[in-house]
Amino acid sequence: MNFALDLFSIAAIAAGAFFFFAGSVGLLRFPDSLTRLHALSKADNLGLGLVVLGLLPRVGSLLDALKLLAIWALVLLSGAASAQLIGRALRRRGGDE
Amino acid sequence: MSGIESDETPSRARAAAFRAVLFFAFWLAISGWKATDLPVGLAATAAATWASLALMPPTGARVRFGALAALAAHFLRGSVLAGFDVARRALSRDLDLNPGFVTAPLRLPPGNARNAFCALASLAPGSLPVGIDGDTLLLHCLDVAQPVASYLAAQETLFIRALGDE
Amino acid sequence: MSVLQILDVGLALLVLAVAVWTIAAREIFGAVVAYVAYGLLLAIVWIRLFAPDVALTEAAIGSGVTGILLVTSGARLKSAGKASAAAKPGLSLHLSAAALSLLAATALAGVILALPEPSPTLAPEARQELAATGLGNPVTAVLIAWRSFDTMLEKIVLLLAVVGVWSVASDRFWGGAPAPLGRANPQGALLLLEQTLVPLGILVGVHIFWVGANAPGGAFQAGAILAAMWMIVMIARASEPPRVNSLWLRLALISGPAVFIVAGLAGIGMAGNFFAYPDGFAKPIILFIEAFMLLTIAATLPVLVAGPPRRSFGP
Amino acid sequence: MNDFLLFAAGFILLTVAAGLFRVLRGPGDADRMMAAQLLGTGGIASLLLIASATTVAGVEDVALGLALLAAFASVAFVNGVATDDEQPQEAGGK
Repeated sequence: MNFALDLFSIAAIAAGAFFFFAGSVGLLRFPDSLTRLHALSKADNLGLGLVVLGLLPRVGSLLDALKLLAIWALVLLSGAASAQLIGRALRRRGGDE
Repeated sequence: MSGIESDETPSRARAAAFRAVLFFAFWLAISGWKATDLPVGLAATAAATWASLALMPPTGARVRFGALAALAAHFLRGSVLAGFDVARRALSRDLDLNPGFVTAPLRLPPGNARNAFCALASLAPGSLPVGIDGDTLLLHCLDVAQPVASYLAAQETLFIRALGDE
Repeated sequence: MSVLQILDVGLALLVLAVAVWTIAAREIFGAVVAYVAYGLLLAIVWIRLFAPDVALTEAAIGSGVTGILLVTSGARLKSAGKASAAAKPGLSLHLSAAALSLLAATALAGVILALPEPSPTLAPEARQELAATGLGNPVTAVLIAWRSFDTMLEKIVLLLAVVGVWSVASDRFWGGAPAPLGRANPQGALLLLEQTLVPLGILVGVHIFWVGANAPGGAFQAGAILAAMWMIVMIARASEPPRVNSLWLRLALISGPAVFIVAGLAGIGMAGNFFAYPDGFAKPIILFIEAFMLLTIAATLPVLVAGPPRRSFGP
Repeated sequence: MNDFLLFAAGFILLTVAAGLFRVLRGPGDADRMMAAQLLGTGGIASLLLIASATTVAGVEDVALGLALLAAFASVAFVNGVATDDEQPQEAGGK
């Protein structure tokens, strides 16, 4: 059982790390600011979500698990809001560069 | 601090109770359960509920939990797809980008519900809301050929079903 | 080398790189953002140094108040910079700045190299006496029980900073309110953030304050979080910066140090010494003082960010 | 297991750092703003991983504080930019 849970943690955290990696590659390769904003807001939030998912089996209690989920939810909210704020500022300046 | 008692209506009281339960659950999540902490937790919940009612007066919209679960499932699936979408494009040899702007009509009237929907939409695959003109949402897309507008229309239907008409 | 050591070295190199970037960046905004990023990284470093209290302060101050203060100043400097760019510093100024920096760096290096080995510490004594305060967090005990004078004077420094900011107001605006923090017609995403984040921030702030007695946390960190929440409300224009002659504001600003001083004086009568707490009552008194410190910090930081009064009374 | 968690934390920090220096270069201020957002998310992830591998009390609260204030730099940025070149909010479409 423990072994299965560890395996689950490893899989989820590795997947999360992969999305952070992909998001950074997107930041490095995407041609303009708005497309880079996509890379930042989509990939990293999913990456953090998977890392949190992977850490869930390792916490002591249900409330500790909820705390991790609350942290993820706050990051999602902040990420969604900042992506819109930055995206709008970019568009106001006439877009790409 | 004033004003809550004076215009007490059933819907306002219900909204206050509903939010208080949510905030207390959040308190338990971040602070854990300890009997000695209960008074502090309740006081913090009261302060948070007061702030919430002051900043976002209740509109009488009702939450339908079944539809909310459907919305959450749709949203989570969309977020995962969005992550895969970005990852695939970033790691593909030729980037596979066809960026541009797309407009989508909004059915939700201006207000809190629309703002919340736009936040959900910013985590949808391939599209990012960058502005609103009247009742039209302006989206930036990684690939303008993707069916972004129909995806968002489906999400908006779920959203309206979950949070009720206002 | 273990994975942890590699991580630590990597983290240190990253912090150094961002620090160098902050100094070397040509654009104001690049430097400001790098500095905010530097603060975030430092929070992780403090966790690795087993100092979660400091990490919490760095997280709360660095990404909240300092972020807003620096980003706003950066934007203002940028618009002002076009006018002042003509006045380039001469060679002598460059040389003297370099000489002064070198002197400061040498002095710091000298002090660090001259530290006694092992370094003197009171930590074991502090931990031993912790039970007497009824607290579980030695950092809070040090701040409020054993170095209470320092902590009180820090709050007075904050108060002096407010006086300093207010004193640059022009006479005709005295007693009025600072300019609004946010622009008119806040956009939807900002409103959503304000409506959902602020109640949750209040819960987080109270939690951090309350756990501060026994675990990492405390009035300063919690005050910074509540201050950030008040600022976001003002940026979203749900409330405006208060007038500087508002009685409530002034009471909130002085309540922390005032309660602290009164408690200190009461200590003379009840426990025989200034800032002594009577046996068995230390914890409730400390929490009482901390609650008012929380209020003072939560009020002071936004007032500092809002700046001097720029609008007169109005009708 | 702990080594894996630390390795993942280091890997995330490394990739985030690569992206960080990309967006810090600009060219626009909005790009630089993304740097704070990027490090916020990646920093929280590595913090939680480190916390799970080494036992330090209160790390979750640090992550909670960072998550709560993650959008603050963006808010200040949009706001600060707006106070300079006071443009009307809905300045037409593209």
